[in-house]
Amino acid sequence: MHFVPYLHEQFLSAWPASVVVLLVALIGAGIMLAWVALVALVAVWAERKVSAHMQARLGPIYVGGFHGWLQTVADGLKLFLKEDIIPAMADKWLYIQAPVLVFGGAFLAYAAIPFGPKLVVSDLNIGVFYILAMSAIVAVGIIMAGWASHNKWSLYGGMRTAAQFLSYEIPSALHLMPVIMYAGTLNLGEIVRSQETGLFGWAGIFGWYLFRNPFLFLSFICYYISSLAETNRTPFDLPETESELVAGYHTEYTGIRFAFFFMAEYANMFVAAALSTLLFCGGWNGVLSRNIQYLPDPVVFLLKCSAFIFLTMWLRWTLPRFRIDQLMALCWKFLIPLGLLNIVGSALWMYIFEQV
Amino acid sequence: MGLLENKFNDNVIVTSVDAVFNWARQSSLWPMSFGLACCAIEMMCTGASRYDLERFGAGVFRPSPRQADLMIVAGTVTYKMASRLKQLYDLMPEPRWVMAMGSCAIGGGPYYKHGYSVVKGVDLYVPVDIYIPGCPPHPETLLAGLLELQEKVRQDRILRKKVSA
Amino acid sequence: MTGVGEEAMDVDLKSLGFRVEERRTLASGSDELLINMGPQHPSTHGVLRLLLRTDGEEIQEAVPFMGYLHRCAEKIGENVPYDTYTPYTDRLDYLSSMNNNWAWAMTVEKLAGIEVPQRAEYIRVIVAELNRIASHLVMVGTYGLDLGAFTPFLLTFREREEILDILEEISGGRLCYGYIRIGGVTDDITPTFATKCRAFLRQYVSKLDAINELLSYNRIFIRRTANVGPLSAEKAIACGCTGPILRASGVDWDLRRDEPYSIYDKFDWNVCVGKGEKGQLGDTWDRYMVRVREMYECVKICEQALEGIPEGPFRAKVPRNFKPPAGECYFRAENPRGELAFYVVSDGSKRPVRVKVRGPSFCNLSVVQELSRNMLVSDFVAVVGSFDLVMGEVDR
Amino acid sequence: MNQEAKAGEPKPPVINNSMRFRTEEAFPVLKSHFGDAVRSLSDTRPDRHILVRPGFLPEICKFLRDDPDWQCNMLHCVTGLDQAETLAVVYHLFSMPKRHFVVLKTEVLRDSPMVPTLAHIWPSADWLERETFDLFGIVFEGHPDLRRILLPDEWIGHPLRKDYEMPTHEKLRELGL
Repeated sequence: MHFVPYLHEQFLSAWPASVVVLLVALIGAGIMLAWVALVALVAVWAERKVSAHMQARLGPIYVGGFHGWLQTVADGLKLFLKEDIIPAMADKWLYIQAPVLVFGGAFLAYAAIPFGPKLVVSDLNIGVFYILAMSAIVAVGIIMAGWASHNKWSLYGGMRTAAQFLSYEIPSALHLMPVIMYAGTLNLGEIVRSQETGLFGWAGIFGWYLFRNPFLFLSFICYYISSLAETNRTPFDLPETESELVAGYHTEYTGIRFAFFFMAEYANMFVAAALSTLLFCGGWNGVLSRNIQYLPDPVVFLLKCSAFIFLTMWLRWTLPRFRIDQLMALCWKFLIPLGLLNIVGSALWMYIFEQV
Repeated sequence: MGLLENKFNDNVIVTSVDAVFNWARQSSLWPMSFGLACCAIEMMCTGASRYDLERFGAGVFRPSPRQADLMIVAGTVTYKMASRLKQLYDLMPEPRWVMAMGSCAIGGGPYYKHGYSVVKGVDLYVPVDIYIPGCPPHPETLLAGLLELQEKVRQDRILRKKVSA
Repeated sequence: MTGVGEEAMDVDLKSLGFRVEERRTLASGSDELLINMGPQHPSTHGVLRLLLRTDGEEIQEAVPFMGYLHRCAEKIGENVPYDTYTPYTDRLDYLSSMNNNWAWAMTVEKLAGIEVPQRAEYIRVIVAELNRIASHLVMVGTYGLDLGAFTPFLLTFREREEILDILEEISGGRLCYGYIRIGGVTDDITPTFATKCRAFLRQYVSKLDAINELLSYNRIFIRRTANVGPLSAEKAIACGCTGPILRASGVDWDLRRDEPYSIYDKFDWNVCVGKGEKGQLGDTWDRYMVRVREMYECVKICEQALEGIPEGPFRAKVPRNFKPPAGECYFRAENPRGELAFYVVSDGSKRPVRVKVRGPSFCNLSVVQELSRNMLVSDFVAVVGSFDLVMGEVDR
Repeated sequence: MNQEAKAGEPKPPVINNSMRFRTEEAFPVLKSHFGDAVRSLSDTRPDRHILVRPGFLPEICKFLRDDPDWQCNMLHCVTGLDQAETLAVVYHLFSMPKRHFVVLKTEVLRDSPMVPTLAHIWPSADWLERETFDLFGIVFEGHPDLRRILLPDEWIGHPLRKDYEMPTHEKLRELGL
């Protein structure tokens, strides 16, 4: 971070360096927290509107006037005002920590997501690795919630999560490998920059890793499928299946704690969409060359993310749900072998056609 | 709200805070997906495309009572079910509301006279806020009941002291 | 899970209504888990309660408990006059009220030897078949919901609303009609009824095709339902299963064709039988698909009946103070869920001595316990959903 | 309409209601096989029934199920009846291959209503008998699991008996309901 020493030297030279670092981190965290809340609010509202319009309904329409745009605000405020119940038999400590951990995991991942060339809280050189690691924390939180609730349905939800998350961590990492091989870095900003020009020096859409070679295209599809599973979205929403497990791991959670789970789900959805965008779809690079890109970088980036989020919602309101064994079979018999194939295939492709 | 609840005299600040809180509550009455009998089908119809409860923010049917604000008792309550219904009500967090939908839930309905196992009104077990007549009520009647309930929620006093009766 | 002693567990299980032997097998520290599914559970379709004994995700046994909606239909039958009982039959299987009304009306007509005018018979067939479509639509929709697909549910309900509009126009009710009365129907059809019906039926088939594309032939859906919970024909017959459940098991049996009542012998249509296309015969997909295909046949019957409505009275002359002769009578009719039968004993007074309702769902449900063995929880939800239970009829 | 009408088996005559009861024909057959166990044929209209002694019920039913002339493979319905001095159980047996019904009835004393179970002959008898036990208090001997099915376990009395009194709300609350 060049920003911190600059700030230190120019304005706050009287303060110790550690305080300045802390200050900057806190400001960044605050902005990101507001951003996560905003993303969740908008995404929940969008989900309800999208689903409604797919089902010949209107969805929220009255709250706040214009197409019910305040609906999620009202929901959030209401959940905040609800009675907070901790079941008598629950494991109190774990019960309280679980939503914090789930939300924390989702929130921490935002630190490494670049919204533009310089727009990033912490420009980590191991960004991809960091985000994968942080989203793994979510799984721990969900398992904790399932166990601590002292509810058998929750326990089922937690156990399903354990199986599902741990399995799908592998393909989602494996399918990112070809991209990392191409870019030669784990820094997300660098990866995006490496997509500015692609095959034969063509810019724009041809630079995106998605279109670099057939293996990467396959990787992208597989990664997208595993990211659906990692964010608990239909057809992989087994941990919280309404018709089987009542509400899954958050069956016993009320009010604000439930809101945290709810927000984490949508926050995660954004992280998954952002990763797809950054790694495969050129990040903030538009469909044309950067020289003639008139939209600001963050807008391009967010548009792409929105498209992915919309796709996720579309799938959710179209497909039925998998069974747990089919889910596992898809992961172990299909996605993981393909992931290994893609790594080898991409490596060969690079060696033969691009002489890397 | 615990400590602050019903502690303040009316003034501009608490009145507007109450207004905002009540607006949030009335705009987001999540019902529990709890159907008992025939009326449950009409409740589903109300949630479905044509009547669309979600327009009023009340379309999020939660399967778990822990996350529900509103219990729509849609159908006949029998003695075998009544204790379970009471338990479900107890599981719901405050503030919570109950709608008795249909004549069975209101007072036994057509089963009042000869129905030995039918509870003659769900209000014998849980407090009811809104009664919706009909056997079964038309979805529009349920919507009207929901709007009535929203009006009731809107007039709730959260931070302000209760008006002494 | 934590800190529950054996005694506490014993009390816990006793309150769940478990039998003593099984309580022992569980209390001795096995890995099995007892889970209560219902009476309030999103996928039990009403107030059915299932007690699951599971080992991990696998169900060892599922014991159904019912009676949470026991509304004393049989006691009421003994205490009200014959015609007054019609609205109570509405509320037995509240998704197919017309069919219930009809079965009751035919039972009493058989008992008293009343001849129903032809016009009434045609109207009855039309409204009953429309109601059958509406009932199957609910099944298709809620079944999608059970398997995690939410949109088909709303699409089917939208179609159902169209049918309800038509039925509301002639009967005044949306769900419980009380339209088919002893000797005929309460009121003649409205002048616009036939055109509205035709308009609906014309566009309905294509809508059904769309729902099929969205749900029935979805690959995930097929993988979730095919080969799940197959029910053999022998077991289905021995357990008294009827209707779509029986037909899905490959038994070519439909009362409307094999034991025709009313005017069903005049129409040209096919009985839909499960063939085990996607998996074993009698699996969940078959049970689901039999209903979907039946809807196409209902459209055929409706269209033919609409062509043939004769002029004439819509109700036979039934005295206001109706007293059938003493005797007893058993009658069954093909309802959307199976064979609904009424057994009536009369002593010549205006109230029956005994009314027995043989609900199809009640007998169909009795198979669930056997089917549930060694099944995943998700599969079990799929199986219970495919039985399309209406608790009003199971508990009566 | 009936494309796959089975060869060699005449389609039943098509009338307004084509349910076929062969109770009358069954009576002499059963009488000759079981003698005194089969008491009488009722003269009720429109359906008739055969009154049998409860002790012989399982044998008669087994005969009706297994005999090639009758093949009653489905127990369609079990009905309890309160006939003032006696309680009765009515069985509607249906044969899917032969397409006919046979109606049996058995009477037991009100004070000791004991009827042998048919659950081992037709599995469907299990729940139907439990229901009859619940609502009439008729005990089915040898039933694998005779518990209340519709009413809660705490319930007192059998509501479909004619002398049953409607319980009050307070009384039921005392039972813990």
